[in-house]
Amino acid sequence: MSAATEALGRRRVGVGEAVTSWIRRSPWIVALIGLLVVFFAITKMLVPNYGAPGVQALGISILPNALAAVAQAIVVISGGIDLSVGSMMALTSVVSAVLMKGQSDIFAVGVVLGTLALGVLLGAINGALIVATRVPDIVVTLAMSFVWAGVALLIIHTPGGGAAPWLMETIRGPLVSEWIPRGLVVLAVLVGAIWIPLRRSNLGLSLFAIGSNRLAAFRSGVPVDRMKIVSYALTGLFSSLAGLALTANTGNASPVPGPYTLESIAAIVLGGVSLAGGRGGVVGPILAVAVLYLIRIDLQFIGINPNFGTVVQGVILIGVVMLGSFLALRRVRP
Amino acid sequence: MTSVGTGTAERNPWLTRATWRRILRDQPLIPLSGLLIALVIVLQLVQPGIVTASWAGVIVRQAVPLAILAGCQTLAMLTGGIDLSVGAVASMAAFVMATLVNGQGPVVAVLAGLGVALAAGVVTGVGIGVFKVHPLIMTLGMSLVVLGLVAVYQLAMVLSGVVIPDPILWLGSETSFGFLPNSLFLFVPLSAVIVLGLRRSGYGRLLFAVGDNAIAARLAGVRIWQVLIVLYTLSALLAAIAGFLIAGLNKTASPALVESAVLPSVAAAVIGGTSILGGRGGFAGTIVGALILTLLTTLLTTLNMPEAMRQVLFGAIIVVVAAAYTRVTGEA
Amino acid sequence: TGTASPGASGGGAKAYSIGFSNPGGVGNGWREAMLCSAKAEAVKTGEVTKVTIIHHDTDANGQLADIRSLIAQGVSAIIINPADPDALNPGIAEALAAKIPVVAVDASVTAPGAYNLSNDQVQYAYLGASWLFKALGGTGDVVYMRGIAGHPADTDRDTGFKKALSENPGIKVVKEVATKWDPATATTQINDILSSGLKFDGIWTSGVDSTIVDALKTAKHPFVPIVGADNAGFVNQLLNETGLKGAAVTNPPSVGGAGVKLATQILDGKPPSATTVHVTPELWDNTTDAGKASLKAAADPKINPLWPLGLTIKDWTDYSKDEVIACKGPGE
Amino acid sequence: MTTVGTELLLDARDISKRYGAVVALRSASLAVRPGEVHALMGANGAGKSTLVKILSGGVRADGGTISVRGRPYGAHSPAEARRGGVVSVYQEPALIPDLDVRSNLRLTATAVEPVRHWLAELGLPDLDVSSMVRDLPLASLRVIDLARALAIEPDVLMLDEITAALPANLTERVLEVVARHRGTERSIIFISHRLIEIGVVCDRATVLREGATVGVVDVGAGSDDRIVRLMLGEISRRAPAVAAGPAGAGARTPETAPRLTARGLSAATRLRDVSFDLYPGEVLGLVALEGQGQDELFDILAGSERPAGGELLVDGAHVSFHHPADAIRAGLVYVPADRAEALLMQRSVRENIALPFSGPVGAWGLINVRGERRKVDAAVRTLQIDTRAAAEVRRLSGGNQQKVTIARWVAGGVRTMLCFDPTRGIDIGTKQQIYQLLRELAAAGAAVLLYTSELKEIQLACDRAIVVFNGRVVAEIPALEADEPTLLRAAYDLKPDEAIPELAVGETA
Ligand SMILES: Nc1ncnc2c1ncn2[C@@H]1O[C@H](COP(=O)(O)OP(=O)(O)OP(=O)(O)O)[C@@H](O)[C@H]1O
Ligand SMILES: Nc1ncnc2c1ncn2[C@@H]1O[C@H](COP(=O)(O)OP(=O)(O)OP(=O)(O)O)[C@@H](O)[C@H]1O
Ligand SMILES: [Mg+2]
Ligand SMILES: [Mg+2]
Repeated sequence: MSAATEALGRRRVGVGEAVTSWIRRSPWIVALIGLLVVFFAITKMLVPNYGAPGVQALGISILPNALAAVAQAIVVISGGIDLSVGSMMALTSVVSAVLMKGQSDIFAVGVVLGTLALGVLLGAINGALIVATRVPDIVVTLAMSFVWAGVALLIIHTPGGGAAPWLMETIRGPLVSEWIPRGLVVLAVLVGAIWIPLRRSNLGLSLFAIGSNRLAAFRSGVPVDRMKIVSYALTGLFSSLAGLALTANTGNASPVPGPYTLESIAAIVLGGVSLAGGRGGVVGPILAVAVLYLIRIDLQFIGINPNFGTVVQGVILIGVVMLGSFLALRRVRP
Repeated sequence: MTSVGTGTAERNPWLTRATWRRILRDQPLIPLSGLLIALVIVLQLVQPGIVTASWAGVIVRQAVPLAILAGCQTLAMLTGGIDLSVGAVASMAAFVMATLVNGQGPVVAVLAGLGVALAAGVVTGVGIGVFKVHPLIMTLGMSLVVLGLVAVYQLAMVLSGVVIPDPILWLGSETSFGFLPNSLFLFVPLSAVIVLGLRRSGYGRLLFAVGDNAIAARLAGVRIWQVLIVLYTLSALLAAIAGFLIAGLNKTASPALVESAVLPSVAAAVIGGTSILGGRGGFAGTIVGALILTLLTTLLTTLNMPEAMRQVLFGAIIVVVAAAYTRVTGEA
Repeated sequence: TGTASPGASGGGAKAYSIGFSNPGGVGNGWREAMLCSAKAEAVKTGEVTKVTIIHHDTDANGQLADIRSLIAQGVSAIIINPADPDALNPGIAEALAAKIPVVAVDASVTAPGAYNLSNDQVQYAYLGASWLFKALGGTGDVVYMRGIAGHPADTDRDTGFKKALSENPGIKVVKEVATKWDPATATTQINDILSSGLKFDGIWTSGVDSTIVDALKTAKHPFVPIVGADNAGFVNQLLNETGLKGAAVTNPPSVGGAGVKLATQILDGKPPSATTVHVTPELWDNTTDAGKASLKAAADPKINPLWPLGLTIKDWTDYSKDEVIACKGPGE
Repeated sequence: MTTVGTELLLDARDISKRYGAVVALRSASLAVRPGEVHALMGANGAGKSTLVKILSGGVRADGGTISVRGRPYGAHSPAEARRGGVVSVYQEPALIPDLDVRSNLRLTATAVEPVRHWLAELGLPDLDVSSMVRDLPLASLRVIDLARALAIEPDVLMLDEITAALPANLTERVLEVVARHRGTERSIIFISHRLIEIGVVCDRATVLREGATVGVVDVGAGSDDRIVRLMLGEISRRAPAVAAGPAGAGARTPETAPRLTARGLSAATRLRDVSFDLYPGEVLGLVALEGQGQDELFDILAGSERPAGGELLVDGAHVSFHHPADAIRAGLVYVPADRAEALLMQRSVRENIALPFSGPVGAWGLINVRGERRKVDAAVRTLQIDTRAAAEVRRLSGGNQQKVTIARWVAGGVRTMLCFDPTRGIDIGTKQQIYQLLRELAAAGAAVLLYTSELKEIQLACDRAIVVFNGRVVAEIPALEADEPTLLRAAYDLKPDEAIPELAVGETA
């Protein structure tokens, strides 16, 4: 009894302590924020008048990639991987753009909701196939990436469709201050409204559980197969959000998938999500997307031979992960 | 009381479905060859008269480089890894080789092609083995590095010409006796070495061991970093050989020539029964997997499918094949 | 802000900085040549102090990000090879609002205020297809090898091809494939077509040409009339392969340099009267003397066979061929 | 002391289960009365764990009937079984490594306070529920698993070798808590290979042999013997009685040089200063409570970790290991307790045994198949490994798996063997074989270091024992004097006349 009260007493901590404990528990995110600051400083050094417009460009530019990274993070945390994120983005973007073209604003709202439902459905199909066939995730989603891209191409052969003006306005330009890009606000709202409550719910715990140890999760009473499908459905949902971001950003849709799948994997790994499942979050991957973006534009600003730029990006991808595993090793051995 | 199920205890254990499954799992070639034959039959039905010796030669000639690249994936997948850099490395080896023939002669050119692949493989292996970078990330990063470097190299070599030496043309695109692709003269011994090596060499054993349980392998005295460095170096060299064959087949080389074969090489290894999770698989199945994929592509071309439907069917068929295979063998 | 843009600084001498966004084809000869041409022309104008090139494989959305980052960098003018005719409009509008002129090369954009300087891709396909259909005497079976399904240039070319097709009712497309502008994919496809025994009388290819001719040779299939692009390897074949009838349609990568010239003219306050400048494709066939003369004039056996030959455009580029091959921009 | 109802709480009849060609259960029956602690006994591979998994919904049976409180019962998942009042603590922890303890409890809808209560009862009052599961030692996980199960207050609680991985002090607490359930409304099914535990807490025992129930025994005086005979069937007569006394005792003469010398070894955490000599021809026992630095010591000796300080000598020469391969080259081979750390589960017995042969780069070429088969077969014979399911080690029972981990080193010839609790969760017959083997190795000149969590084993297998407490060697005791009370006192670093704390706690609780 006394032990219990003592434990309760120990749990009562101040805000400052909570922050320090969060920093201690999330060194990776702290490091990413540090990197972000460093690259901002470098950018500012390279282009002295880099400022609010640059930040706005960042906000809108990283939105689709960040949503794709969130999509990938969710499924990887749950012990899977989804190589069809880019194709689902193309398909949902195409569907939304084709349906929205020339329609009223109200109709466009319906299209947006319908597109999200489509994303959930696509993801759920991926998940159900994995559960039903017992074929490894990476194989099923690789194959499905062809299927979804093919369906997008069946719908339109060439870039087309349109986006409702309000949708385009939602992610473009500043909000309140010229330093706050709407794109980032939208991202924060989406993640805040979907991921954070989810993560705190039993559903979220179950997702982490099946990613961490399937057998233990099953024995703890988690409906493992159902959760797997849910995790893919959530990935589909965020992929469709990313697809909508493409539509909103460009005002139309292309049936050819962009490079989002592999970039999302790079981002989640840099963002501290373990490819083995069970560990990580979505904030790290989003920060990683921003860091990768800044690295890319810094390379452009330096005026490096663009082909060397490709080399440098590869080196950075490897280097940051290497640094991460090095830090992780140091952390294990105090 | 409720009955939980019906017993099968009294049946002869040698004839149960489980026994069949085990046989099929241990001998993945049986169901895979069945599938291959089924595809050939379908093709013959779709387009009567297509199946001839020379046709088979064309299929095999196309499948051989894919099988070699899928061999890279097989080796990596046995250890629980993957090698997404095979496309970039194969293209690099072939391109470096082809641009050096005019100045340095074919022998130096081929050695240089192998040399740059070897260097890339060692770097990849060190990254994965020593610095413990996840293979997916390491090989993805390496393919960016390699592609960028080759693009830079290309600009310096615009005037050097691209020449594929005759022996490589002979291997890559010519046939003997009217139908037998010459690439088999390289491929048959090569695959014999790989198949035998996986079963009968200490190193082959270690690939399975590392993929099955790296901790156990370490405790048994295996220096895993050595195994991985050699693995990714071998993979790069195999990729270079595939790159040469593809250059021979296309009679040209370019910095991204082999990129389109990367995802099919993963698919071929998977269809061939190698577990992407490590510890189980083999090269014989991979060869059949590469043949199956090649046939599938041919079938879709033959059916005159529009690109969109081709993609849908390609993906759907991979899922169906992998699922059927899993169902038949009872293993993921 | 009070600081002038880099383009306007530097007192009396003009010191423009030009941004160039190219969203694809790392390692692809045509794309690399286009960028080299832009650099070489930038040097020649004497007004450009810096060319910032963004060159990576991405989509329209990614190119939009590139355009925005060029705006943030404060370049004097932006040249784009657009991934999409409409999708970049928001970014172009932002650039124009920031008083940065935008020139689209190779394909066109629909944004009002942007300049388009491009090869007429509809005309490109129409010219070649018409020649082919005429060479076949107005009747026959044709293999149609496209580029990337969904790519704007491919779409335009399809329009031109279909237009020629509608004018030649005797022509039938017996096989349509998407080569993805990838030689390896195209080789596989033509081999599948050849081995399936399909009968055809002519081939129209969207720029992947020399490997197709090589595949016909390897399969010992008699040559059929073939249309390709002005790639070094194909032009050589047209001149040297006995029995090969064909035509190369020009698709000059030097639109890159032309774009730079146009941009400096705009910055100098001397914009052209129309915002759309078409570079008219030429057709060089090896069945007429005029065509042969053009082929001979263009041919350069030293150049990498997958590289295009149209390295200069009369009136639009001022550099020499050697300068574009050296690929040096201002200050390099 | 025990009030046992007449109506059955759980009644399982003729349960059968087959995994491929392996028959795990042929015809197992188990009848549990309310308020009893019912032992489920059987040799390794007899099917105990399988039966538990079936009863708790983790695995589907092929045939048979189950009823709970007279009502038909058939759970399809552990969650469903839990709702039906049947909960199991499995042999492996069922906790999610990447969640903290609190989240794990939330996942199973278990309130934190009762779990805290049970944790305190079970000897872990200070456990922080916000610690990550992956950071906790195995013993704590077992206890948390148990506390969680107790907090659910199930009708039937099944404990599959709950004590196997626990140190003596925690075992004591667990047994005490289990014993408290006797005569209540609830029942416990208790699996352990330690007969002494059965004698202390169980009312009745059901014995399985080769997947079938071969008898039900009322626990009491003389029941041990019956259980063992039922368990082992024919084999029991073959099992040699090593207990007669260490065969190798005194084999070491003073002038022999030590094979292995540790001087002042320390590791960053719990290991502070350990020195000892290990001589050829002896089995040296190492005794310690949980977490006294023994894990770190073995990791260092096996070349798995680098020491923070101290030195290590093999045959009088200084050595420094950077990798297990270095230790192996110096003749130090390591048998870990956790077979998941030692075995290639999807590979054959042969490949598992031959694995160390392929390690060095020089051995990466073609394998001498015949030579390898000779060595492997000899090792399989020495250890009497049941090779019916030899194609994949994961199909072997735990005991046979453990033998494979030892056979690996026997096949290559042993100079120095480091065994970390090699008999954890192994049945008596197999244990005897392992003791016998260690003795034979020593007799042939090998040096063996044996850490064991079962104090009884010291006298059965060792020549002498050292006791480690708080990262230091606190006592050296010859085997003849190393009875359990002596060892336990030493393990707590107590004077010979002080009382052992657990026993005191056990009495007051
Ligand atoms: N998943 C499985 N696949 C194949 N065989 C299995 C599987 N699980 C158990 N077996 C086999 O079933 C038999 C019974 O195993 P079980 O684990 O129930 O034994 P046990 O009585 O718990 O033994 P131990 O005392 O070693 O824990 C063994 O022969 C084992 O090899
Ligand atoms: N570090 C660990 N992490 C997780 N589980 C562990 C760890 N160490 C031991 N275990 C598990 O604790 C259990 C106790 O060991 P035990 O020897 O009883 O296992 P077993 O493999 O089930 O053998 P068997 O059932 O045949 O007796 C084992 O199942 C073992 O896998
Ligand atoms: Mg068991
Ligand atoms: Mg056991």
